[in-house]
Amino acid sequence: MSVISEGVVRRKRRRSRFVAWLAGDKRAAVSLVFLLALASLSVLANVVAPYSPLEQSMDILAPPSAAHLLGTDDLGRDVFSRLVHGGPMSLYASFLAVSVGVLIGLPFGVLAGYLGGWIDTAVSRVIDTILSCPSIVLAIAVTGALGIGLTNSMIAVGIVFSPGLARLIRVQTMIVKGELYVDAARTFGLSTPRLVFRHILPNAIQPVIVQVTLLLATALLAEASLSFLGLGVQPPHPSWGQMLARAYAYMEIAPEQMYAPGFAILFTALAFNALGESLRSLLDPTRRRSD
Amino acid sequence: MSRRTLRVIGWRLLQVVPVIVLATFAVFGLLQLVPGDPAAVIAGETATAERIVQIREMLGLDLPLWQQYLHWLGGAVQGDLSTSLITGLPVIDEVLRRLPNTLLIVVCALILAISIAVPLGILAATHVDGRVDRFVTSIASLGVAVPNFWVGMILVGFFALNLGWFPTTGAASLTEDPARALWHAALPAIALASSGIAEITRQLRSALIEVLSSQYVRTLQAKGLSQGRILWRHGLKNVSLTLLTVIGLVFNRTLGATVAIEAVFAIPGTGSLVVTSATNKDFPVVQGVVFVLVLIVILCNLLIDILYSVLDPRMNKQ
Amino acid sequence: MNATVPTPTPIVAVERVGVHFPVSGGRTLKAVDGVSLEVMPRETFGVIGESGSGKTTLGRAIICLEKPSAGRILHQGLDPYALSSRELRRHRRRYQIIFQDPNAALDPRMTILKSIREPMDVTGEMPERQRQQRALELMERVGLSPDFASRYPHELSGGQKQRVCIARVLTLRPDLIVCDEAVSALDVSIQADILNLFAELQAEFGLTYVFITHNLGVVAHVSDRVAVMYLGRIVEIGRTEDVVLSPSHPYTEALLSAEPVALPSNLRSHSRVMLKGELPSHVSPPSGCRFRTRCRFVQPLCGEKEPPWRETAPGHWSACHFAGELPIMSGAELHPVKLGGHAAQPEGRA
Amino acid sequence: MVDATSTAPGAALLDVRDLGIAFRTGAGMVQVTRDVTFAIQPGEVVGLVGESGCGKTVTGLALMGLLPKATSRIAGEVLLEGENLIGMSARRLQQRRGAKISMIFQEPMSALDPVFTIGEQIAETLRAHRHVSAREARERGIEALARVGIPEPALRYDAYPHQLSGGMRQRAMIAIAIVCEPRLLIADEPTTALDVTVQAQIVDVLGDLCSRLGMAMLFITHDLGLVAQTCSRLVTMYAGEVIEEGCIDDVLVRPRHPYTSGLLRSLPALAERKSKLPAIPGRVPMRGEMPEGCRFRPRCGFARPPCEAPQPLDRLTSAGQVRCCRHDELELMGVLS
Repeated sequence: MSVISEGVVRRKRRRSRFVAWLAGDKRAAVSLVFLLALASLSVLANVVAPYSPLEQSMDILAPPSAAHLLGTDDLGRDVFSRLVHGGPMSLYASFLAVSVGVLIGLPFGVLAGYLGGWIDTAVSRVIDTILSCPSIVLAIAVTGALGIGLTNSMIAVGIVFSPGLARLIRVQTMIVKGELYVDAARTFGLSTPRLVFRHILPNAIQPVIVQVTLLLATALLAEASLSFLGLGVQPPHPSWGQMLARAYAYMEIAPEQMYAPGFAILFTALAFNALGESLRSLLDPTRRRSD
Repeated sequence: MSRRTLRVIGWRLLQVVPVIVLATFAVFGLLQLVPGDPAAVIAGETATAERIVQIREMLGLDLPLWQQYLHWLGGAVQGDLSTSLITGLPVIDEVLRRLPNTLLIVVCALILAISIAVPLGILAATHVDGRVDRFVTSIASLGVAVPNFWVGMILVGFFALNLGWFPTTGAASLTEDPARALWHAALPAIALASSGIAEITRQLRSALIEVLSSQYVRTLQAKGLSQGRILWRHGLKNVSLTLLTVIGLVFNRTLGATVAIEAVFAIPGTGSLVVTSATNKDFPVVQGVVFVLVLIVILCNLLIDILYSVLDPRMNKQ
Repeated sequence: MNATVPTPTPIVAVERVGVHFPVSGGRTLKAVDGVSLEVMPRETFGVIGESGSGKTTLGRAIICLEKPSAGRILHQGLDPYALSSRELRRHRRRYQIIFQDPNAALDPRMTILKSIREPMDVTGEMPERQRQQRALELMERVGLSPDFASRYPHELSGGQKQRVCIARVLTLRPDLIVCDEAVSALDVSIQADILNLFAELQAEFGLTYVFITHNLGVVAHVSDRVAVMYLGRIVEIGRTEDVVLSPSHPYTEALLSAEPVALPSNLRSHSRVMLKGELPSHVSPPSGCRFRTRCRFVQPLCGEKEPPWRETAPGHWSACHFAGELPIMSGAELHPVKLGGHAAQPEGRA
Repeated sequence: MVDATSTAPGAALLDVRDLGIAFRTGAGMVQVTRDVTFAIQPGEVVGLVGESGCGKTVTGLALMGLLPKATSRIAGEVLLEGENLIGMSARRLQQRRGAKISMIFQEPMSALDPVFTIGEQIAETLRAHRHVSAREARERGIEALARVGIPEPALRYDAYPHQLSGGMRQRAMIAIAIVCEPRLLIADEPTTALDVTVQAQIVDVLGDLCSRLGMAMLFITHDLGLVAQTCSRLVTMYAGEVIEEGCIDDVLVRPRHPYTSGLLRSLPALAERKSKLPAIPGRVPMRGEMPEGCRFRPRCGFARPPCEAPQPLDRLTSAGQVRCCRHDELELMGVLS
């Protein structure tokens, strides 16, 4: 193959690897399809949902029927519509929390791992300390300080994620920094920023990608918990966790209300986790040998 | 215990000190996250200027930051975590009154999780890629993804409301009526344990698989030991270290997860305390709860470190 | 520039260099401790020692990957650490290294071509097209088919990866290449191929090598001069044939004796020097002569005083109190390596 | 160290016949070795040599029955004192391992269980095969440590692996392997991770043990020098096949297979200084793309059309074997050019 077509070949190879990955891991494929469907549903929520999520009616706590696929809640709002409108909230919350976590964790982790010495010691101690606090409790405390609401509570969750991510990135950076190819690059006269962006980050980032995928599930569960506790999405806006809270209040009358949002959370979290696990085994260096 | 082990324990104790100091910084710093004037936020939108000034003085917010911190620290060292803005009662009393309820369900959940997850993990690791393994790993991935409090709700719906075997809500004191306390704690503990079981099973499985495919297990096979002996003597002792780490992690997570569980079962624990006080902006209480929980986790980690140094001869190397 | 100088300046002069690392308990590990040597242009300078002798650290110090804690290293009379960090980055490109593990020395996420081009890409002195051209030329020169250009390191064998590393280093037209166990990880048949390549490239590009290895056969084959290291110090230094044929330090004797040679039993030497015990701690090395704890000739003096350098033959130095006086076995008795035509062979050749 | 002329037919201690090993991988079954045939007489030290990936370690593991059953398929026979180990029940095999046939490995650090003392690991072997009291096990364990040259064996008995140096760990590993005085020891690159001077000590200990216990040894290595020094016979493997076997001194001087000759000639220690080393061109074929016929053919300077046919392992009159159809006509160079 000629060198000119290198880019094309690489792109082709990358695409075939992607296909091979999904073909080899059905669970990952199903998860990816599910998440893509959820994402498009979220974008098209207004079109898909038969009712406005906030529209109340006299039909209170109705069982599922043709008019209301999943019945209605205590204020007569269509549960299916609320479920569909809760999707974008949950996805937004997950991605926000993880982004905040990466934005804070990544620089600190790289800094501590690359520089070492007392900076590393200091950062590591802070990480240890924050990790000593049960994460949800800390998230609640931070939410309380920042002010109650979905965005604030997810920023709080992100802050709580950041030390774990920082620790992972720190270890990865330290590993890659000790690699011979980094030494080799130094002898070629690479400057430190170039070294970090060209060699260290690309090689350190893989486990972070896996962790981020897994954290999306954790963030989703955290959002559900916080909204359930009334610290996240504020009524009347729908979110899965908040729907569970309402369903719980009327559980003795309409116990079936708690299934739809619960399964929505469960399946989405399962999908993120399955994707993360699949990525992990895909990127596992001990397995890559064999291909 | 050898002198070396004692020295390691002493060393670990020393290392705990800076973490606790940092924890006081972090807990104290929580208030600094409040956007704008904390006193105004705490007082609420409708508060009068006098009330704001009053709160500012009460919390010492008019002092320089380092004085505020020292003041808070001075109190904390003597066991005084300030007073609640709402009730006016000492925070420490309220926390200590509720802590047993929380710890009871957490410890029950942990014991439950360990006693279910360890056999499951071993079973899966010894049947890698077999049907048993696939079943166990599926259960485990379900356990990681399922919201704890939803499991609690389902349990309440079925066992408490439908069957009436357990009380739906509330808690009882373990010292006054142990049987009733455990009866109340059963459902919350089961709900809490779900993610712990999953986590411990997964980690134990992968750690045991790694040990069983290690070079030294090959040596053990080469010297003619039976599979059973390799698993029960060498496999478990090597894996116990991972197990300890995971248990520490799960303890921490479970302690956090109780917050939602306490809400489901209306248990008067620290979790519900932190939620109500965060909602009501009762910051001294929030700080107090967080501080006490951090201390508990730090102590738990210390215990695990000590166990570690007893179990793993390599840790004593310094 | 040094072509006009009548006596050539050494490519590298190592002057009483120490490389120390802090270890737990506030102590220091002196990986290299007071080492001096000079490497002349176009020379192959061998460094032999066992693990823990400090040979790799010394190699890394020579090319500024490790900063000396004591003493200094001069590159053609110039102290690289006197340069600004910008100038150092430019300067160090002429001092290169080939590592033992070619797999670890290549970024797994870069194609072969990209890896080879990287040193040229760093400065961007040449136009892109020319860089590409030169990289492909060098690939061919080291015996790699251009097919490999767009492959990734894990698709190549160990020998091929080592060729990639060599091509990559050559793009910089270096003055000196440190070969740190560069052939140790390779199979015998490939090792021979790479050694041949090193020799050809030296003639072609006028390279100077510092050849670090634990393999006596390799070092004796390629080096003009050789230094023997033990516990962070050089114990013997001289022309290869002198050191191998008539070692004057007891440690060199033991090394030569321990090296297994593939010769039939009637040609193998049967008098062997078996070294007792193992390497002492780096953190608290023995007083006086560091080798005394394992030396078969040890005297009370050895524990009291550090041995001075003694010249047993012109250019052949040994750090032993009794160098030249000990009944050390000759290379012929110990290790029948062939040297410059007059092969050292014991009696009773078949 | 062991009499080199012990090739008389009769009761071989170990008789390996047509051993073929295949692994199940993602891409189906992959044949790793085939037609591996050689024998070891009681008390004999045999070297098994080849470059990385030639199947020598896998062969060693197969002899011990240590290959994972789920992912490997083994054909042929491995007769240890007349008993076929292939297809033997797990329980009976377990009784042979450690008692009659033992193995030591390359990395003494990872091959020892880090959380048990050396003593516990020795005693465990002993008690798995012999009925001894705990006290007797300790005595015999200390004795085994002394036998492999560990100073202060009673003290080291209670040490953990991480407290020992690399050389000491390998000695401890050997002590574990020989405490039941097996008839055959398989040593898989036992000194590769060690320094030359320590290697010399370990090789010495192994040789000494063989002669004192009358134990046979299969010494797996890539180092021809080590084989020359320790073994009386040499088995060479290439690309999963045994290609030559013979008395070490004969093979070194007059190899019968072009590959063995190439290996010997490419050793730098034996070539003229600074001369061009006679390297073997090309590289070992990948497992999936083995050439038809002689597997060494693409790299062989002597290849002729007959080499395209599968090569049988021919018995030689000089009590050896070679897998080359031209072995009669070729005058190949050995270490003495």
